Amino acid sequence: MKKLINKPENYVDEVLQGMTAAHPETYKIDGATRRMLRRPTAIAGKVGVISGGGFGHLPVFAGYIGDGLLDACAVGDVFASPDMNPMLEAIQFADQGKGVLCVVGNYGGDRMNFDMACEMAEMDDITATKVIVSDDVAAAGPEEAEKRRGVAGFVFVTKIAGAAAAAGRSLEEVAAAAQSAADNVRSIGVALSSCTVPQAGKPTFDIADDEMEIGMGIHGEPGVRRGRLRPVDEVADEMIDMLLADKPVKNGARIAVLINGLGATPIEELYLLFRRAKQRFETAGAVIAFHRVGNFATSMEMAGASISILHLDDDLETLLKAHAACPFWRN
Amino acid sequence: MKKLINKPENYVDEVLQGMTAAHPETYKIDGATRRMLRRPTAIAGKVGVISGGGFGHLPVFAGYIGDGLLDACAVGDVFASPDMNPMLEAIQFADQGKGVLCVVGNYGGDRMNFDMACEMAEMDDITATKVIVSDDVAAAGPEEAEKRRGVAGFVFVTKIAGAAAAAGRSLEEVAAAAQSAADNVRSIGVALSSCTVPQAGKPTFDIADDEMEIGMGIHGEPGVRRGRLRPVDEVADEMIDMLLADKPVKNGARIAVLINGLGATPIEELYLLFRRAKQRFETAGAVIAFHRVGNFATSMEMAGASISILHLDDDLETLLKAHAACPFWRN
Amino acid sequence: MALTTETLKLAIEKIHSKITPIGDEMNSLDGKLGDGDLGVTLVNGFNNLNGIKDDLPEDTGMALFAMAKSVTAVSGSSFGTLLATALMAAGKNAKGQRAIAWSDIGTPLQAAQDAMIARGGANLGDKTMLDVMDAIIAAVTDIDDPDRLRTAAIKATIQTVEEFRNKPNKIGRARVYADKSIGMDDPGMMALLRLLECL
Amino acid sequence: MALTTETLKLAIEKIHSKITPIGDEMNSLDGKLGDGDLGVTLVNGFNNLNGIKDDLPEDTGMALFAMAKSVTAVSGSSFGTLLATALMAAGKNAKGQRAIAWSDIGTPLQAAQDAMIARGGANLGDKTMLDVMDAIIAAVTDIDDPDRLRTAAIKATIQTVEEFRNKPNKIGRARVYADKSIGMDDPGMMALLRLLECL
Ligand SMILES: Nc1ncnc2c1ncn2[C@@H]1O[C@H](COP(=O)(O)OP(=O)(O)O)[C@@H](O)[C@H]1O
Ligand SMILES: Nc1ncnc2c1ncn2[C@@H]1O[C@H](COP(=O)(O)OP(=O)(O)O)[C@@H](O)[C@H]1O
Ligand SMILES: [Mg+2]
Ligand SMILES: [Mg+2]
Ligand SMILES: [Mg+2]
Ligand SMILES: [Mg+2]
Repeated sequence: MKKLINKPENYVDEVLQGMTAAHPETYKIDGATRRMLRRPTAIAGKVGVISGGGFGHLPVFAGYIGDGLLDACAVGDVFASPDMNPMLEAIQFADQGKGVLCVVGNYGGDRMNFDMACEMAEMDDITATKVIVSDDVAAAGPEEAEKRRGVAGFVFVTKIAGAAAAAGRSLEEVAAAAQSAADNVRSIGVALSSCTVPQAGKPTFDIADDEMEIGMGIHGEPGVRRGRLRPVDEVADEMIDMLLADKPVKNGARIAVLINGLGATPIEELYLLFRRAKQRFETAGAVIAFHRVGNFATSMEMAGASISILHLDDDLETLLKAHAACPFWRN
Repeated sequence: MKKLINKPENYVDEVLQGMTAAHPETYKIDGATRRMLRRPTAIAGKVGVISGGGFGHLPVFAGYIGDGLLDACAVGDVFASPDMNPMLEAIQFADQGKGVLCVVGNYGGDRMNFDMACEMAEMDDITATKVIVSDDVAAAGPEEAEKRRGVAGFVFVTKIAGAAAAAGRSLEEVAAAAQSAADNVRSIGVALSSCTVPQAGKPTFDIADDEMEIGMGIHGEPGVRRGRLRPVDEVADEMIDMLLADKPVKNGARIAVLINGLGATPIEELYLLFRRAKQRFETAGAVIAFHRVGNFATSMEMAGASISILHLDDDLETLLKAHAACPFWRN
Repeated sequence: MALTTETLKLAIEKIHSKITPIGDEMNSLDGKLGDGDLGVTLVNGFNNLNGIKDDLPEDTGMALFAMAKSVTAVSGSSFGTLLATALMAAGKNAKGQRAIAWSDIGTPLQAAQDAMIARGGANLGDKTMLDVMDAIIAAVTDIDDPDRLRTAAIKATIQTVEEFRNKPNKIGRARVYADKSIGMDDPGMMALLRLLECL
Repeated sequence: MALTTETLKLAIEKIHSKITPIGDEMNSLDGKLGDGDLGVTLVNGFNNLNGIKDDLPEDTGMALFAMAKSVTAVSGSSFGTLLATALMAAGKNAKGQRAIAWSDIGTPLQAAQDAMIARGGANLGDKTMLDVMDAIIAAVTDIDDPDRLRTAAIKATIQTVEEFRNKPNKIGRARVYADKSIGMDDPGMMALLRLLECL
């Protein structure tokens, strides 16, 4: 295991300490088990937006606490759902009387715990609802879309939810906007190398020096095809074909594109992916109304990348472009 | 070689195409050999600030074109100096009658070519001067400080030079501010894995699975010590000891700190480095007046990180905090 | 004879005294198909329960509810979440009762089972602890002696484990390795067996 | 007899016709201690020179200057930069002359050498092509026959290569491998030898 870390059992907590030391104006550690991260002061008069999930995906999840983004976030161990208590604490912090939306990746543990937390919150007379992000087209066919994992599409859904809340919308409206984003986002990844869970100490999966796996999940879940690494244009084409087959773009359709590095992929290579993706989406007739290239949803030292496409309507586009600011995102 | 690229010989040009496709409002490809990157339109009435160097270090060098940063940049092949022609083109573009400052990393080829380019510019009646960044304390002792390589400290020097130019200062003043930054910045890196030059096709150096090399250069130049990988706090301590031994901090001294990932190191680990660095610098009596944590000067897929410290005075602090904006930097 | 807060306290004590070896066994079983944390979940969960067992309220429903709350601290894993869910549902079901007749034990168990199905989204037949629960509920209904109850539950559990051994896992982490899971016992099922054996 | 633009043109032609095998040899030599691009630099450099050789101005100084400009396209490598620097300095030195007497050739060569030292920051003795240049300048001074001149230059070059073989490189990429460089010929020195042999 080749990591710049101290004891594996302290990994998550020490990273959180580093984050708050670096960005005290943005993040504050809270909660009985110190696993709830939140903004320093709650913003009154708006719907709260929170999230939570396993660690090792920075900026996902907790990194997206910020203006026009999340108010608080529950932090689990590496690749493991937080328990429901920090989720409940996040809900309690974020609630300002207008209710709380939880943006949740489609993983069993995360879903179940957010369910429990929302139930518990109800006992405190807090209305908390959930929007599930399940954007990974590799994880299941369109007929089983609800079984898809949540991957980098989380970023778009969070951005939309945060902007809707910041705009003063009601919980119902915020949830509807976030749900619309979740319904209209699709992602697909490609992995070139494994990550290592600190407590496990060895790579999560093996992959040969000349292999890639299209559709692999951000924890190393099996993808749709493992094969020889090919030129980036061909890799991009295979990925984009899957995205467009799953939800085609009409001529003139406006889309947002996220080219996301999984953690160990040089930014140079992400620009090569964007270069091809732009050609392909535009050839398909789409207009890229918004795009980002960088590391937005990672798997520690996993090499690889993902492409996300969000099919926009006017409201989604407005919300996506609305002001937001955190150390990892700004518009 | 495990890279998401097309043909190695097209690597640099295609990445530049991706960058300009993603950020057309910031970057424009220009020059006879398409190896001069520049802002879309020159800014009249100020000193020009440019740079140039080998490729494979994004955002260094060309990524830092932006407001309050660089006006233009010459782009070489991977880890190879550009020839003098794109440098001259960058100077010619950036010159608005007030002269041009070239921020140059201390590598033989870069220095020599910028010398030639400045000489040539003089024939066009353009005054162009050079500031050399040589911040790597591992590369030579303090008595041979002029032999030190330029590494991540480049980012601070560029920021200072860009801010001084944006503030309307004269070439002499801009050069003096940049020189002051260069004189007061120190860096040290640690490498955990090698990068691969696309055209070479295999890793630049070998390093065992449990080894690290303190002080290794961003092209794989030998460092000061190769040894077993240790906990990040100990690695940070060894690096910071070297930085402080080279240029101690007085009690109450104000400093800027850059925790920089080399390309394949997860952001989580960079926060662990910052966590320790903050403790150490503050224990030494310094006040961290400015800091950044992220990938600012990379070596493609090299794993590892560097720590840079800039010893501030009032002017440097003001310039460092002045407005700047590019896809990789903003204040 | 009936289930009371005192019974719950005794059950926690008994399980807690044997949880360390059970934890080791479950970690390695879970490690074959999953992430190897089932034992950690059990150990931490019963450590927490042991810490609150002397403060359980006399209302059996409220006692179950308190147990649920203390188990939520291990709800980061599926088993922990489902255990908390089950305890909470059983608690709601039994609220207001100081004792539940052994012969009525099927009622809160069924409530727990329903809640776990609703929360976890698994179906019967997916090779999870739900299949064991289902067999237990069927086996214990109308028995009013705790020893016979225990024997019947263990027998039902063992039968279910054997019945499912050669079927594939259809949910949770193990689903990814559905083929590999054929011939292997489901860790969650085995965990329930070991817990029952403690009583 | 004297050096004219015509002489330069002929020299370019001769070298260009043999540059491919020289390039291969220099790539592999440079690859042992450096980045293996010296041959690429030479091939590209002389391709460029070959492309402009028919358009060289008659003023020898201006011709050298034009050659310098066309070589700057390979100035990304040290050898290319130094070659461009040398040609530029020699050009400045010879500016206004239609011919340079062979016996005066040492003057522009010295100007070139000085400029390379100033630009590259290396010292004599660092085991670079500068050491060869120095030997050549000393050897050719006052010889006014081009054949004898060529022979003297080659002889001086070979002697210098041999003299430095067992010394370490002290500058450039090879410095990093100073120890390894002992016993090996410096690629830049060898490149000058091969170029001279073409004439
Ligand atoms: N959705 C589910 N519904 C019912 N039981 C489940 C479900 N998911 C997992 N289980 C049970 O939990 C056991 C695994 O528990 P645990 O190791 O805590 O899960 P994980 O580490 O995957 O979160 C499985 O063997 C299975 O019996
Ligand atoms: N600073 C210098 N001064 C003089 N000669 C140098 C210098 N640096 C390199 N050389 C010469 O150039 C040769 C290497 O050329 P080249 O391969 O183009 O360099 P690089 O690839 O390292 O930029 C060396 O063998 C040496 O003779
Ligand atoms: Mg498990
Ligand atoms: Mg688990
Ligand atoms: Mg070379
Ligand atoms: Mg070179």
